[in-house]
Amino acid sequence: MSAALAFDLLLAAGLLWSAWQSLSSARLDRAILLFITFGLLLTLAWARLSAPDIGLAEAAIGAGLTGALLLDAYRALKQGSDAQVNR
Amino acid sequence: MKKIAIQLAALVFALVLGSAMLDLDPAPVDLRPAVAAHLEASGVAHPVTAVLLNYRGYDTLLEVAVLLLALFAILAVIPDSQTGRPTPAAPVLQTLARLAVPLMLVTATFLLWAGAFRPGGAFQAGSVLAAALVLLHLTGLLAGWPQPGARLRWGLAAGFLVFLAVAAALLLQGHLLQYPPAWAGLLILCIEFALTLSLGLLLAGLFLFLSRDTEGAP
Amino acid sequence: MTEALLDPLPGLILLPLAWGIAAFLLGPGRGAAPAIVTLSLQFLFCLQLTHQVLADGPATHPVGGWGAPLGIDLMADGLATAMLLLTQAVALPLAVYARAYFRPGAPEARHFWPLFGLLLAGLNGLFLSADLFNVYVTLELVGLAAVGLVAMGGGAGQIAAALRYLFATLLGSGAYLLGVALIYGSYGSVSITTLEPLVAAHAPTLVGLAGGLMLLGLMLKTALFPFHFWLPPAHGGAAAPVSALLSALVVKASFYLILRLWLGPLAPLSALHPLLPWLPALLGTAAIFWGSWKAIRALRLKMMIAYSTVAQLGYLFLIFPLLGALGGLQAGIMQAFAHGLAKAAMFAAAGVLIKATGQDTIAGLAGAAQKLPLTLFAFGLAGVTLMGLPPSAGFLAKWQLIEAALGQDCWLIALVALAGGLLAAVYVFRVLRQAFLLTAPESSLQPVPRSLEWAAFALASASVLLGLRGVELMQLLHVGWAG
Amino acid sequence: MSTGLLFALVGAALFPMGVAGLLVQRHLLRRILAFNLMGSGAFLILVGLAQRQDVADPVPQAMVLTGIVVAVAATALALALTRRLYALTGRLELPDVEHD
Repeated sequence: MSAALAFDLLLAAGLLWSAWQSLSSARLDRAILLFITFGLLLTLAWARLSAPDIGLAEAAIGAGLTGALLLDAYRALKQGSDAQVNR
Repeated sequence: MKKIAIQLAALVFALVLGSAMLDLDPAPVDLRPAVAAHLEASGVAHPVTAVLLNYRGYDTLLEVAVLLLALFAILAVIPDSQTGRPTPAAPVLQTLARLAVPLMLVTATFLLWAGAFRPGGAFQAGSVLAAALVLLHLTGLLAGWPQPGARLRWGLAAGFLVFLAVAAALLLQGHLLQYPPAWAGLLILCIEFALTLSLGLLLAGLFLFLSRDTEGAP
Repeated sequence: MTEALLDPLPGLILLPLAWGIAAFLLGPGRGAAPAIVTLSLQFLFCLQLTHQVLADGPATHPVGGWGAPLGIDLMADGLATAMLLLTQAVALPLAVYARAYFRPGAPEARHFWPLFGLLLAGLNGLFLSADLFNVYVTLELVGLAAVGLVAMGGGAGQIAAALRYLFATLLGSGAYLLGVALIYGSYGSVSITTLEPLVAAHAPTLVGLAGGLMLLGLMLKTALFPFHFWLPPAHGGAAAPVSALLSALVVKASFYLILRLWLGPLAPLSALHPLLPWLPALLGTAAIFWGSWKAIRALRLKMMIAYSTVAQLGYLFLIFPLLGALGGLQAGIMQAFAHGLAKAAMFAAAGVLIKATGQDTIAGLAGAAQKLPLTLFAFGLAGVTLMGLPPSAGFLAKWQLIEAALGQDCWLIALVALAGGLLAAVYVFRVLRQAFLLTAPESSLQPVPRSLEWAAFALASASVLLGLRGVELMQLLHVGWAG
Repeated sequence: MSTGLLFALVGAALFPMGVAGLLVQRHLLRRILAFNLMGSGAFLILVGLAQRQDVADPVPQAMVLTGIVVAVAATALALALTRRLYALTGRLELPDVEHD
């Protein structure tokens, strides 16, 4: 097994793991952070797919802006009531 | 019960989809030679930018419209009466942000210029610009935006307007968005420049308009 | 030089984009006048296109001059032209209506005109596109515009309805996008014209999956039973001009795409099994009965009209087993016209009634006919079309459907069509009976701008009069018919 | 197995995962997360499947760039609506469909 294939497999496993965790995590803030992690791993995947343009956009927009929007919404909603937001 | 059924269905679907992907013949159409063959006439040397702004530029025109549209919808939903300056960050962070923003402007300019012949372009540059604005907001140096005044509205729409105007003007020559090869490079650069500015404002706007809507629950 | 500027294909996309943006630049609540002027121009473009298509056959416009499969083609055959005609014919009176409906400076209408403009650009672009990925972008344009229009009312119910609608529409376009991805992977192209012979020559399992995903996603967007759950709160809860636009046009866009795929690139797949076309027909039948039942039982006027939309969309799917002959398609498009015009009229009339009576229940309409005879007349005319009574377009659609069904020995479909008409009569008469009650307890009706009433009336009479001029529409559908 | 095909398979797992999340979850922010995962799955399939011989194809790459921007627009709109709903009702779930 070549090093490249091993890296790809590891990356694939990391993508699936972070996606699964971000869907099933009990805490919402952790779910959002895992989603951002997922986005960063996805950036690597785009690099492996020789798509640096998408990698740049994914890092900036997919992980960055979307993550920031989600975190900001989480923060704003949390000001209301902690119990309900974090379910 | 319903939950388990949905998850089971999703699993089965994933397996069916994956196995169907494994036995697939090579595609009968290959656009790569065509993309390469017309690269000279497209006005840019980077194939992805050529597809994005020339071969399938019409998609991109509508995509910017989708972004504007989302912004209109957000503006239609948020209330007017809110003041949204976040609590200022620590002075150290503010200084760091003041230092970072010019660097980010340089990066954006580089990405915009690079798009013509290597990875980069208006979307990446615009998102860096947006990130700079968001950073200023998060460190308390820039307030959230209210309903936009005329100047901001023009700024938000400028990229789309230039794109639309070029598309319509080229209609006189023959077809929608049909760049004459001699002018293609210059026209695309103009569009990308205006798009970068507007995309920066638009993407930042998604954040800055929203961040005003922080009133607590009743 | 000027000839190119008058090419209706790009014109129909550029014009609404331009007035939508212009409305945004003019500022909140502004932009009605440029919208109405440009919409009239769009309507003229459509008429010109109709003449052109009838005379010279399908029109194409290669965007960027590249031509498919490298570039994106715009294409207008009879079917696309018919849908464009319907869109402009409904949008123009509704623009006049909306201008009078929203008070100047009304907070809920600040961004109506920009959203309206981009919605129309999306619709026109969708009907004209011959490229599956480009269709995806137009689908999102239409979907997000529709969600924004529902949400702009700002009430809690409207926001919840908009969110439900948003999730449904995103799920639908997500499934569609995955289908496009699989198709591109299988064939290396997303151009409809390029794909047609390729799919006919060889269709691996993956393409079957892709087709299923795209159709399923689009059915969700069309609110076909049992995917209709999102439609009544969205259409019933939005402002009246918005409800009219959504019911008359937006759900028809995804239906058009289903037809376009079914008759075009997916035709080899839909012919694989003789029972396949019966599946949409079965769901359509269920939609007719369920939607009518809910409409008959509805307490609120706009909810009743929204459930009637669920039912009327069912007819559109009855045609799938009949698409072996042109008659089936003609029946479906005639129904799309009849329902589009009548439903726009009905929602417009409902808007007048709600404004006048200050509430939205059917029970509260007692005595309204004496004060607002024109509006009730419009409502009744639209009802005539929905029931399918002569000489309306609804009658022509049902007639065509029954003729096509009996011609192909599908008498079940004919029975369903007849039963649906009877059920429509029940819910329409429920409203009319209440409105014509002579016991008007209090005469505290608010005054309503006359232009609202006339716009509703114009749409309603168009839905009836089209029945007399249906032949031209039928002829148009000959152009580009492959079967 | 080629890199392209591998990541297309990852996409084939991500897409149904996202759809299931969108259908099963009640919390609005979680549903928005799930929608983004679903989109990422579709994007990976679009590029990965087209590049299953591991030769870069700029056409699907440009399409994905378009798709990412559309996805962020939809996400922002969904978040705006969610925040508005929360401000108005204090709820972060959609009410059950009322049968009016």
